[in-house]
Amino acid sequence: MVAQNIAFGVLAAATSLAAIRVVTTRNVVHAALYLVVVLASVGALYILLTAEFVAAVQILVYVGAIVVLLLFGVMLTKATLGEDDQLDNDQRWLGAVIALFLLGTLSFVLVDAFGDDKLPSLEGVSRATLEAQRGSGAVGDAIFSTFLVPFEVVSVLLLAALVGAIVLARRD
Amino acid sequence: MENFEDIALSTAVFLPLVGALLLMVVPRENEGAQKLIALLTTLATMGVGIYLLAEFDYAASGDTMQFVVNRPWIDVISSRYIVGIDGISLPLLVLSMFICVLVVLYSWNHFPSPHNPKAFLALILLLETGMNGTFVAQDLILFFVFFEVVLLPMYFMIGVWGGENRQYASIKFFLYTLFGSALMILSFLALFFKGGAESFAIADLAQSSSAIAHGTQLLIFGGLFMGFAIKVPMFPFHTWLPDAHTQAPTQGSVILAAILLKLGTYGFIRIAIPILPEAAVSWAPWIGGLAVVGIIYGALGCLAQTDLKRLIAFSSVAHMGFVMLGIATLTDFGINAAVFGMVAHGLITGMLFFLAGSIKDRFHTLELSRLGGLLIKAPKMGWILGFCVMASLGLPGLAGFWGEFPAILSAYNPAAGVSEELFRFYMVVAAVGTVLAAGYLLWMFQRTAFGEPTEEFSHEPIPDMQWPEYAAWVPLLILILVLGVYPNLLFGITQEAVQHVVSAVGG
Amino acid sequence: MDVLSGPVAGVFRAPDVDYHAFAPELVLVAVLVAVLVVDLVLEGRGRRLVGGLAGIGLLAAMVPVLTLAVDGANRSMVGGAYVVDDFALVFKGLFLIAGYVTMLLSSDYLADDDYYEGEYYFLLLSSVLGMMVMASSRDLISIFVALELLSIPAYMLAGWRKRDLKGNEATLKYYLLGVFATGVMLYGMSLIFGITGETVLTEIGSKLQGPGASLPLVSLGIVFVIVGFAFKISAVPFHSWAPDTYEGAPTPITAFLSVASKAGGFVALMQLVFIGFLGRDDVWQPMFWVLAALTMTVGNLIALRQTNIVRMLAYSSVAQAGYMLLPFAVAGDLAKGPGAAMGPMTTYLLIYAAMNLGAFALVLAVARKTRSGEIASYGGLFEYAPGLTVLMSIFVFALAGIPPLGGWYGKLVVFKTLLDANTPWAIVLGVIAAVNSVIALYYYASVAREMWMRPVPDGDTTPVRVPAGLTAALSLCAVATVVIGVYPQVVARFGDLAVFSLLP
Amino acid sequence: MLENAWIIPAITFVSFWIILFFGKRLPRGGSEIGVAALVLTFVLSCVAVFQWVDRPADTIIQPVGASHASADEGESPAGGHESPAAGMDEMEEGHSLGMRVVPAAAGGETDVEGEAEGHEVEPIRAAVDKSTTWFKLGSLEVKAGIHIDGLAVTMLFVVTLISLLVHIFATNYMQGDVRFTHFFAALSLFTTGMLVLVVSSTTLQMLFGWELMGLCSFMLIGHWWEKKENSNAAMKAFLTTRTGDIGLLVGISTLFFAAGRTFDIATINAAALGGGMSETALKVGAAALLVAVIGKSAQFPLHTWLPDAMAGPTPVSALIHAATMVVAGVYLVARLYGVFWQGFDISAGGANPIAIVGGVTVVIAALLAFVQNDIKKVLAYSTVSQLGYMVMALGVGAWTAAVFHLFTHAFFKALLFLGSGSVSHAVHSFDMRKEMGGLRKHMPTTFATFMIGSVALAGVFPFAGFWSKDEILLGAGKNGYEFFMYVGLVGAFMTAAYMTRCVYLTFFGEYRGHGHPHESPKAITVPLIVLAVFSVGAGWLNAPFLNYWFGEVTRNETGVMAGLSHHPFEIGAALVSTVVVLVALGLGYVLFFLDKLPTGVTQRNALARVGYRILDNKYYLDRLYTDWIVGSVKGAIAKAAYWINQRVLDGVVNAVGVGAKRLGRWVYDTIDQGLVDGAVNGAGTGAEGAGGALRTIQSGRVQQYGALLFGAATVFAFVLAILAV
Amino acid sequence: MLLNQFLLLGAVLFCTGVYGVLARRNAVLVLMSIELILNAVNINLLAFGAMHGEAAAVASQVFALFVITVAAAEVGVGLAIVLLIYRNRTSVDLDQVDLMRG
Repeated sequence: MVAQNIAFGVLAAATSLAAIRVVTTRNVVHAALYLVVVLASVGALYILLTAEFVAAVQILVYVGAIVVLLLFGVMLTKATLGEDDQLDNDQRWLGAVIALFLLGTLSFVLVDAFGDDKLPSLEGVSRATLEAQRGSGAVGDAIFSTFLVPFEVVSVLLLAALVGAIVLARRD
Repeated sequence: MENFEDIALSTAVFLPLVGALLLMVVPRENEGAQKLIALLTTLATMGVGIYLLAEFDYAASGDTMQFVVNRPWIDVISSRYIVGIDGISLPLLVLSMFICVLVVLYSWNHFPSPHNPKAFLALILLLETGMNGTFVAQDLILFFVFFEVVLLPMYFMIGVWGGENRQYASIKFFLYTLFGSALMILSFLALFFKGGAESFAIADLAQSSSAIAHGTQLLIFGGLFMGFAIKVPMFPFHTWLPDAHTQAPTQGSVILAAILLKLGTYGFIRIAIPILPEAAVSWAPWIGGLAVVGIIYGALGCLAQTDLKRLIAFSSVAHMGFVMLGIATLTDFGINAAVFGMVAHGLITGMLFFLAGSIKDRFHTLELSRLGGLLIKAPKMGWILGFCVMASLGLPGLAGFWGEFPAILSAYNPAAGVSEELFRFYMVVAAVGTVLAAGYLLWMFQRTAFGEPTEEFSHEPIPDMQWPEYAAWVPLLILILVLGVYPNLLFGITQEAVQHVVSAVGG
Repeated sequence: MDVLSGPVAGVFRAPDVDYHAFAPELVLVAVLVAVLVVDLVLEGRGRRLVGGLAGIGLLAAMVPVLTLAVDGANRSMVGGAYVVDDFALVFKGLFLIAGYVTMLLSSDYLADDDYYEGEYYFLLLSSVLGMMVMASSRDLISIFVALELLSIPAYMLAGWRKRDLKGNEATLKYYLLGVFATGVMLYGMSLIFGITGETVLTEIGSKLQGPGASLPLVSLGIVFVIVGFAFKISAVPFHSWAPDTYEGAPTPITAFLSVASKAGGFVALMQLVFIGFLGRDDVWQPMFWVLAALTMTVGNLIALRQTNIVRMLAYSSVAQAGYMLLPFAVAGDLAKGPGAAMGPMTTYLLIYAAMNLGAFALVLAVARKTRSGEIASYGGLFEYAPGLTVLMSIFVFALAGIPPLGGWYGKLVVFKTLLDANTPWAIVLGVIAAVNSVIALYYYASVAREMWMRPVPDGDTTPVRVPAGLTAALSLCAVATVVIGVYPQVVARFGDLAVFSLLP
Repeated sequence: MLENAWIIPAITFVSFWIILFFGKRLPRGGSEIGVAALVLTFVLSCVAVFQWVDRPADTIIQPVGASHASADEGESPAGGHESPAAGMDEMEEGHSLGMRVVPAAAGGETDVEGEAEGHEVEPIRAAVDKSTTWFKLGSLEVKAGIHIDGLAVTMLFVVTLISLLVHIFATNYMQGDVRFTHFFAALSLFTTGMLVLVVSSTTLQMLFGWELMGLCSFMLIGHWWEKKENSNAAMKAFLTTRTGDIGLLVGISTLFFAAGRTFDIATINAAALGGGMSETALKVGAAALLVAVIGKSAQFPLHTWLPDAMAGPTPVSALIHAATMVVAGVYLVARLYGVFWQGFDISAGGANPIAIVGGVTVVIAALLAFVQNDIKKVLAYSTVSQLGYMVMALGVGAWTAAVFHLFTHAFFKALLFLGSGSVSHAVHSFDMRKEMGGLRKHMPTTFATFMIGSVALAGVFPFAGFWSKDEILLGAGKNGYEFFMYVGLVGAFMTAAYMTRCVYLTFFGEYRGHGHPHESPKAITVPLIVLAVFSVGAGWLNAPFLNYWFGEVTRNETGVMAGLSHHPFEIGAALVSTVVVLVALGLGYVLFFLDKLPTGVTQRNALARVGYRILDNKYYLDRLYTDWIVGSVKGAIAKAAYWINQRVLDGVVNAVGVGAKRLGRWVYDTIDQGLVDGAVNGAGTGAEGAGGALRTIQSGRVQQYGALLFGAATVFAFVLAILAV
Repeated sequence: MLLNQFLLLGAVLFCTGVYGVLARRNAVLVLMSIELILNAVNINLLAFGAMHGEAAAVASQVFALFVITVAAAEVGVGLAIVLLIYRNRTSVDLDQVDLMRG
């Protein structure tokens, strides 16, 4: 229990700080690297939440694919690779105010709603049961039964995104 | 066709529409055919009107509609296609048909720039459908639809064939009236819901309206008032009128003055008062007050004008003030007078606008300061103008008198529950208004007809009356005189129905 | 038909699929794959073929919609997450027809300017597919995915004019704001899910009504979800993308966005609000009140100042969305229950589709000659294209709500709903709406004024050649607009049908 | 003929249309139609007169004063009139006064009560009433009909006769006029208007006739509308009288309701006299009608249109002044006398509004007549003054005298106007000072008849004016209105004086104009002679030696019910007035004939030279006259009066006109265009402005849109979350 | 572990992302910020899934997977659009993309 809490503390700190660096750093490439930290920490948090499969996908898709894609984007758009003072616009303060106000509101309602609610402890539950109940198998079953429609739809969605992105991004 | 009675009203409404569609397929170059189609259509519609006049049961009690047709239309909102006429609608319906015939006749060689007779005549026919429909509709939603149908053709008529400032005038007309009808439709809906009526039929709503709380009734009446008062137009909602009239082509002005303005007053008599009699009693002093303000105000406005057409337009504000005063008394006298006033104003002011149009055709201006000596240049037209001026200022023996005098008379003794003192004061003000009316009309007549023609026209040949003008005007002039001498022609038709309306108020 | 219930631990059982219920979507999927394949095989030689295929596909998908409608049974699948009922069918029909009209508008547009065609149709069909799915989706995940499917192809279609800077800008703005809105919506959905532990709307509905559900967190969740779709329907203040995107996007796509995509947003909102958040009118009613009032007013006021016809129509469609939101704002107070607000909204959407598509079709037709989107370029249209002028007048005045042209009935039923609610707030909203309809008239009429009353700006009065596809689209829309106006019963019926059968 | 008297106006009405449509094609421009129609109506009127005189005086009416206590026998006055047997659309004849009409045969004993009260109740001729339903207004059936009694018959006779003579006169006088035909058409219509007024049985019909005359006066005064002054005068006449018509409209409305929803004059009178009306309604009604009379009959202070109306052709002036238009007001009072009698409580004596209006008018107008140089204007002011007499007479309760004066005045005033027309026909001007003088030699017939007219107007025994004026003065004195008797005397004095001046300037002295004036042709002189005969003899009809025949014939129900008393001729009073008139004539003679007022005249004129010498010798007397009498009366008072008249009264009238225009302009500019329309346009501009302001939010920058999106979402969330707490 | 630990972290991440998309001028950085937002959503979903028992846990994971998938598609499309713009403007500065306004 304590270990989990310590892990959470470390990961949460890493996530928050890295996230803040993502939106404040003056170096585009650094931002991408901080993003990797965020995504990886979040993936680790998923494991804390017993969602190992999602954690794996997170690492694979996000860190493996999306960040790489973004880095390609950075390169292709010939962004300054070093420090760049032009990365922020002049409504920074407005953005900050909105973000802080939003954070305040969210924190308030979250605390109001859940207060000290604890996550149900899974200590006594066996690994196998957990796996059967909420493991990747269960998730897979659900996707191909209950969530069959969204799944099929997402396939079309990916195809469309692919086709469209090619048309838009290709040079002609 | 065995049972023409059943389809007579629908024919009267939709025949012009058919004519308009026919016009669409005639090639643009073939103007003769276009005119002929338009004329035949209006004549055929008028024929239906004559049939209605002949078959109408004048002795029937005022609470029954005649030639009723009741068919499903929009079930979802409990609105049905109900048409029917009584003694109040009949004269206005026939007037509308009649004026349309004359307008088409007059158009024969008077197409305003940019010409295009096809579109122009089609718009007139569309207008006729809307106007006829409004006068026969007995369902509020149907009424609303027809009430609005007239907007578009008139908008285009003013905007395309109008004078220099036509775009401003047309949009003003459009926006103003639309504002009124938006409030009006809200009130219709409120009537429906607050009273819990079974349908939008006027008869149903009249029965259910007593269930509405008095305060709410007042509010709903206020909405109806705004909707109709703008159309009338009553002071202070009148400012669209002078612009619209001044800029509209002659035919548009005639239709506007003769029929469109009547839609508002008709709405008061047909809808507002029978359905909400109690609220009408509470509102009457305000309506009456605005009416007499309108009478004086319209007259003062006329005195300030330098343009003949604008002057006539402002005179409408004053004349409709008399009509509204009559309605505000909520008595049988007053409402009879109002219906008479509506018809009379239609004939007389329509005629005045015809004249203004013909004068404009000849002199290319309506500036009073540049006119003069019409009696020398075109004596027949000049005397007809004089005749109309006299009719307009309410000379006994001509139609205008019967709209004015009984209205004044009725103001002496308004319906129960309405302040007598106040209305007697209104009566005096209205009587003063008759003098002002004489003032501005004679002044106008003096400036246009008397004296020598101004320098610029003194050597220019000005043709006198031409056949389309005779054809269009003589019937009007005769009617003005006949109705003036024997008002029973109209009172005889209206009184039963008016009695019924008044009975709702308890008078 | 008992379809699969929730996930069952252990043995996986392949779900029974009711193919009849899925038939419209399956047909579409087949067609869009076919389009892609044909385009690949023919390598751009069969442009017409591809377009024809797509159009036929849309019409073909209409067949199962009709058979389902005739069948009439409500088909509820996967635990209520996917439902085919009259509501869904009415909107599927609408999406298919709107898609078909867009197709008609597109064919000559694409051919004229040499854009990618096969991919265009493919994306368009994908988007329509997303909408079809949306109409039946009754759980959060399906709604989310359907929303993405209808949006993402639309993002890209908006930028189809690749070399055009405005086109780039259109797609960028649409995309970014769309993603922002999605983020907000997803956050909201996560909260809703967190409170109820459910994704199916009916379950959410019953849980949110229970005791202890009046948490601020619930309000926040509902607000965030609604914001996501308020973006989609371009309600003020989430409308800001719409004018810019509409202006920069290819005009057929603009028509599609303003009609089909907006309808998709409304469909989702109706499902969420009237099933999922049914008991929480304390939250959404005030929100919709403000949204509706703002949307109408701001849309109309800014539209007054537009000089570009497409931009003006964009603001006009913002304002129209405001009228459509009105029933939401009073739904909780209706005597017959909140569901009674759906009929008017559906009715309005159907009418709006006809007249707005018509207006954009006309813009396309005129732009073929004038090559301009400025309202001033419509000057004197009546002189050389009287037929188009009459049609455009029909469309703009229908949008303005002048009887006997379609739009009036939509406004009427919406007003009727307001008065039915019979609360002071409803009346105030009614008055705001009434005033707005007058303001709106001004800019609609100014288009008519330009066409009828102004001279031709460049003096060029050669007639406008209108290709067959466009003619078909125009006639379709015009006939629908007029017929609906004269005999509103035709759409009123659909409005009545489109009410969830499972409403309490 | 009595029952069918409606034919008389109908004939002239038809004649109007015939002349209007076919007149130009007829050989004599339609004048023959007009004259023929008038001959016919005149003959019919004469028949009516004979039939009326022949009608047995067999109806006994009880004076109200006698039966006041028993007046409330139950029925309302209206109910009494509308007998249930009344055929809906058929002509019906009936004695209209319902309950108070008691046939002599059956009611022999009813006059016992009356005699007990000291009133003589003599049988009178029953009025002929016929009516038909005109139209139905709601629940009310409005009748149109004729009410023929002595008053109406008298007027029929006067109107048709004068009109006939005017027509004949005009055939010559107007020859060669551009609008000869129009002129005759208008004359016909004008006559129609007056005849309608005369025969009508309801106030509504009277309004018709009344307004019809207004219209015709407009057309005729503005006959030569090419000149702006003429059309201005026409407008002024129409508008001023129409201002008075406010009163008529209000009065008719008031009486309509007060008498129980009826326009019927007999019923209204009966109701007024029988106490069937509220006192307030009566007072308001009477006051309102008085306003109408002031306008129409050119009473002070609305008299200023009448002199301007001289812009019309002279025959029209004759018609307007003698038999139509202006006397319509007097006729109205006489017709609705019950209302005035009760409303102003005339029987009480002292003073009342009608008498005051009449009295003031008598004096003011007479003063003004002094300073006119236009012969027609002298006559016009004289008419105003004489109308004042009549109104005053009605005000003091001398009903018969008023009607009688109306009767006699018609002849001599028509005579004078036609005479002036004859003169102007000769000299082509109306300016007495510049273009006339000494015409008695050139135009003997005109001179002779004009002289007769003048003395008749001045009230010299035994000419017509003497008798009627005498009756008025007598009535005023006897009915408790002594003050007005003196007013009348003053008026008589001045009348005689200004007429002397007028006659002198026109016919005496030397001719000052151009050309050679000569006597007018027969068509002009014959009417003059006919009128002269009447001017001499008409007054005898109510003289003691004919047993007050006129009074007996014209007596009607209203008069009897009101209990009007008739005062027999008194030689003393007659002497007083005669002396006054003679003094005035003498003074006038001295002033105008002997003084060399028009300088230069004295040098050429022998008579004037003699007078001059005499006056020269009596220098102080001369000074007295010139400085005091002339200086004060003519110079100061009359001038002041004239100044006031032109500047104040006429100024007010004109200022009202100008002011109304200015007000109109101001209202239009400021309120209509500025405020009302401004508000409308302002709303438009405001909307556009708001639209413009809102556009700035649409900055084009995607991240600002994003800020809006997130910001709005947050605000919504915050507010609604707070609400849920 | 408290539920709110995760939720508040999610909230922080979400707000950081919001700040990022509003304040960053470079389009690619905006896309990165969007990922922060979507990750916040996923944290929420999985935390709630852990809260509500097994059915919800599965649903939450499925939901999160779909979000990740869609996020990938979105980033792909987003980058295509950014490239498109870059090609026409040689800049990915969002402040400059303001041809259309008002």
